[in-house]
Amino acid sequence: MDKRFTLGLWLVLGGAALLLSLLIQDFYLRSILNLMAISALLATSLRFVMLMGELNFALAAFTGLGAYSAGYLSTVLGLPFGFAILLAGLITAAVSALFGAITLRAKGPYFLLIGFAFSEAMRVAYSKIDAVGGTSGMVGIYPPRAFDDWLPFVVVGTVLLLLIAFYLVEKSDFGRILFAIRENEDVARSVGIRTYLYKVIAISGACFAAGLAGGLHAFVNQVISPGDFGYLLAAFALAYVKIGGEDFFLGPIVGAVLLVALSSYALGLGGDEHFLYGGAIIIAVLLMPKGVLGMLGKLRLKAAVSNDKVSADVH
Amino acid sequence: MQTFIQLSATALQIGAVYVLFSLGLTLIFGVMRIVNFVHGHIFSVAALVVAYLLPALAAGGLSAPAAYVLASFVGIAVALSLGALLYIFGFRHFQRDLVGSFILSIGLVLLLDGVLLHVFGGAVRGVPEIFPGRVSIGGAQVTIQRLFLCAVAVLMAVSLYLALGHSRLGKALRAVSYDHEAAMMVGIPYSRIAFLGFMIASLLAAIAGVLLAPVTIVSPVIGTDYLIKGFIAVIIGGLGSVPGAILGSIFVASIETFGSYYLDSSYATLAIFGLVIIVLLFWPKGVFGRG
Amino acid sequence: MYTDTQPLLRVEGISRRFGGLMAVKNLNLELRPGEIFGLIGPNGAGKSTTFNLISGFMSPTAGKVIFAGEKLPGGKVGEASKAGLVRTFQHGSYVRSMSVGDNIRLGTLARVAPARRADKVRETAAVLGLTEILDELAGNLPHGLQRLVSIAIAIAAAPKLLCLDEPLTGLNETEVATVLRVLDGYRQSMGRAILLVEHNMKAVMKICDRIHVLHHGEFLAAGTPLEIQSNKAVIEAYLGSAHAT
Amino acid sequence: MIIKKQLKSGAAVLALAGLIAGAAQAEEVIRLGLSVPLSGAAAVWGKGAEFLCNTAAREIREGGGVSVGGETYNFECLSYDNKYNAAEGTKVAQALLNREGVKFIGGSLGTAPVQALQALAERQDVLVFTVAWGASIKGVKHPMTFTQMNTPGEILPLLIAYIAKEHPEAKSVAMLNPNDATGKETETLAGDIWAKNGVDVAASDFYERGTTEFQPIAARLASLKPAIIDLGATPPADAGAIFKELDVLGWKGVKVVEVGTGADGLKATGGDAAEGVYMGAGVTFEGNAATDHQKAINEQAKAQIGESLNAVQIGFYDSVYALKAAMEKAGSVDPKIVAEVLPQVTFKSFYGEEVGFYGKELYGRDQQMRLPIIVTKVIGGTLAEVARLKP
Repeated sequence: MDKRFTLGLWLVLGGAALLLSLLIQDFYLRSILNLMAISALLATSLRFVMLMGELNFALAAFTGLGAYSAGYLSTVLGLPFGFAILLAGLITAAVSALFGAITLRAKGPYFLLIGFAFSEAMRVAYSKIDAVGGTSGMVGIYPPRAFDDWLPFVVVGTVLLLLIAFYLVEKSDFGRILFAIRENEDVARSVGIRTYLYKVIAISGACFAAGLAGGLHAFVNQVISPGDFGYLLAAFALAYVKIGGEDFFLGPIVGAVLLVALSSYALGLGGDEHFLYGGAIIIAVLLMPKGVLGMLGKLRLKAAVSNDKVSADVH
Repeated sequence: MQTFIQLSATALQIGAVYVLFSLGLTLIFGVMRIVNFVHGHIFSVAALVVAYLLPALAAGGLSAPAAYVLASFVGIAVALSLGALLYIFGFRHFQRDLVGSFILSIGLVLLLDGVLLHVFGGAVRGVPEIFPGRVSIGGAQVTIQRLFLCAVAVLMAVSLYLALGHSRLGKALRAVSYDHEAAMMVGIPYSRIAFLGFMIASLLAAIAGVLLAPVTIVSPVIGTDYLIKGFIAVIIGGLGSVPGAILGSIFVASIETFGSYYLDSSYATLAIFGLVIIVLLFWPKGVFGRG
Repeated sequence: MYTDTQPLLRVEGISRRFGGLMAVKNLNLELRPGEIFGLIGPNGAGKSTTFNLISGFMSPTAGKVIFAGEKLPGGKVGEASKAGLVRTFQHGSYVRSMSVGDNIRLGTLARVAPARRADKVRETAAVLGLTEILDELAGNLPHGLQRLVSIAIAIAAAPKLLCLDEPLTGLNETEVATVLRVLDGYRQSMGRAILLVEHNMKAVMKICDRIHVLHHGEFLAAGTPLEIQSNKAVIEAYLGSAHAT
Repeated sequence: MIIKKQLKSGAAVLALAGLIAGAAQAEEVIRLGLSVPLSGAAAVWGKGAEFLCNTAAREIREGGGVSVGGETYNFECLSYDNKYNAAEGTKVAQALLNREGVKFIGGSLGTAPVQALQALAERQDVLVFTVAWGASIKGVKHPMTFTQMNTPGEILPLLIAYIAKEHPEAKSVAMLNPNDATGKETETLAGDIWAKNGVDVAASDFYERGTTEFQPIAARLASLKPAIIDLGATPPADAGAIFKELDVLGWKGVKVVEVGTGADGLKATGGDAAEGVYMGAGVTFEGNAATDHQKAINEQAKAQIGESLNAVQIGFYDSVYALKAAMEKAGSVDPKIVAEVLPQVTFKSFYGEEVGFYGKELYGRDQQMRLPIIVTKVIGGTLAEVARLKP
């Protein structure tokens, strides 16, 4: 029952999101939908790495790398936009694998802190490279005119595909290994699993998605600047995961949708938008450590804590 | 040679501040195993309070040094109470929870950014020189102000080092950071030690804040730059290691100084980040980090 | 080429020094295919260190470990387990937030072909009598069953040598009986050897073919359970604690 | 679950937009969107801009509003925080143009976010005022964009010529700029112009915004022993800190912050070291140069944002009057028509003069406010106007 239900859930949610991307004509709502989809993907990528107990704060850097690669490939080298985005993802995956190989040798906060530092470094680096517009950023990253009306559909579609991929991997043996690494890495090692290798693969997989998200971001906004990819990007993604509920696959998605909707009002608050995000995160970690879905879960049914709760939660 | 002395002097001056920062970060990590991103805001608050009060007090007829000392005490007090608040209502519940505490601190960073902007406004505040004049050390020009700053920083570093080595509190702190369960078994009150560790760290940040107020640009966002450098210093030195923090700070300051002199300061910034990666290649846990 | 007539595991004069302290001093031992081998000794005798040295979680300061005819590189867990030497840990080696089934499957992931994993999980569960609770969350099980899960994970990895680090700690009489039955069953059905580090003397005497006694990191005695029980030195070392338990 | 949320937010957004739109109809309000930083390091600029836009709007309302074809309109300023980056700039643009349906951007600050704004605005024929300097933002490719303050293109030729004349003995300059769009823009121009005026450029460096320790930078600049140190687009507070360190190192010479916008930050961090600094975009409200009107508004500003007004912010006042003039001349509130008329109108700027637009020879379009270049200098601790150069 569980499996079939989950499948059904995917069809319903995914189908609806896709439908929405086609139906909505209002430009503002379209931009919000794009933003929600991309944010959801970033948050899911962040959570995927959290499955093995690491916090990938280099997410900002790799999203930026994806965005800039896509921008450069399409505007300078004139690659078709689908290809540019895909290639951007691959480049990001490769670089992140190297990054992970270096930083994941020590457990704990080193990976997190270096990720942070790395994001800041990349930000400075972009501003030094005139080929990508330096400090004023890259402009004119347009998708082909034909795609203009289809862009939301393309974005939502791509994001959905990646989300499904993440879901399947999480439910696979690979996912089991990530759990084992988080809770009891020695066990995994003692039965011959090469955990270090799996960690690196997990990072580059997650960053592949981040790279694609960056590419989509570039084409959706058509303008990117170094400032877009400061560590706050990762901080917000973290907020999405935390608000939605990190124990649930849908958590980051729900969190992204909620907070993006919320912040689109908060934009009117001027500088006070930070209050909103900061407050939301604090409230979440202090009052509802299991996020919105966790609260709903408590209300709905007293099912045991499990990462299959996804399915349990939504009927 | 002349240049070299000047630059070294500069590096030491900057490094002194980073030391105060990284000592706090490394102390908190050692005791509580958390990464505290709001540390920079404790610093900012102290600096802002000084920048706010000093002109008023001076106008009130106090002599500059007197006004400064008074303002500093207030600044430190405010910063410490902020620290206590953060600990009691926040981090106390996230001991040894790296991810959880980090998320909390990010939330607090965003919130406090907004708060500080509201309370103090975005405008840059000037703090008049307290100890005017300068001296020449081996041809290197150094202001009394900076000299004072260094002296205090070194004093703090040394006393903390000795305290950790010899005082009972120090022993407890070390025991806790080495193995908190064992420490609790032998009757060390972990939660109290953790609180003390957190407050000592906050004190260091606050002191750095009041010391820097007269020599730098005081605005609500000032903390971030120092925080980043401080973290890089502890990563290089090894989280939880006091000598590591000190050497890391000096290292970062030197790269920054010599880098911006011989290259250009934005490349120096890049160089610092680059070197961190290289250091991690050879010492995955930092130079003085233990398993 | 390794044949079953040779010893499965040969430890040649390994030592391990921690600063000033010699945790294990020039230890030799041989373990034959298919036997259950007990490694005992009072607290601080260096059992766990020896265990870590053999399983590659620690590298020896001297000596070497030869497993199935091949020398194991010290301190390389991957190599040891790849060769078929799989261990458990004192404090429950399983994943709380996964089902029993997934836990056992974890064991198969490195050493069993994907196609055979499902069967392997079923077999293992059958041998350990966990079939009924495959979907339970390991974290919610009683201590005894969690111990069994830890062992199941190791067994599922189809080891040539199964190394158990105090698998009976904190189990009651009946649970101990179960684990012993399981281990015996495992040996019968799979004909594989077991290296057992354990405090529970009665259990060790009951199940082991041969026993090796350590004291202060050094060899004290070796022999069959009967020989050991009557060994003066051993009894002194334990101050009769062997009989107490 | 996702869908519900989206519909919710969507519906709400629509409702909100509808509400405002409805209100707008009722009292003939023209809403001017502002895309400015309201948080972070540049928050004070954004807040000042917001303040001046509102001030101008209030004055016009009190003065009887904008009369277009018998109808009377009033302005209303709507400022969103673009956080100085393109991503947020896009969000702001989306919200202003597609949610609030704004047709006129009263002002926008920050090259990256402004580029994002332009990308969207030009497709919808929205008129954009900006203080951003990036050359990429100006020119014939951007028929709907107008620049509301002096940019390096206007300031540098006159200012540098003036300084070269004042200090004929100074023959070498060392330049430093922040590593951002404005810095790059200024640096490229200044280099040539100094050379043209017979001053050779010893070095030209960049530093990261947000830097707090300026000793190394100062040490390098001083080591070049230049007669002039030109901090280009360095923000006043940073410039002050740098001059202070230079003073410690014993450097003496001509101090220039070409597009320095205000003396407060400079004095705040520079103290006595700020003495003698030339600025090309500074505004002073001291002495008899300033009108009562300027002084009055500046006092209000100080009370509200804690700093006296600077040239960047003043642009947000002038743009409102420029729009008023253009709308009344065109007899229309259609942005396309207004944009066509704008270059021909003149209006009374905050600086006192009646000014129009120019810039054809430099940018190919008359899209630049013809504002006076005010050369200011810190004398005796206060900022004094030493020359007012007519472009």
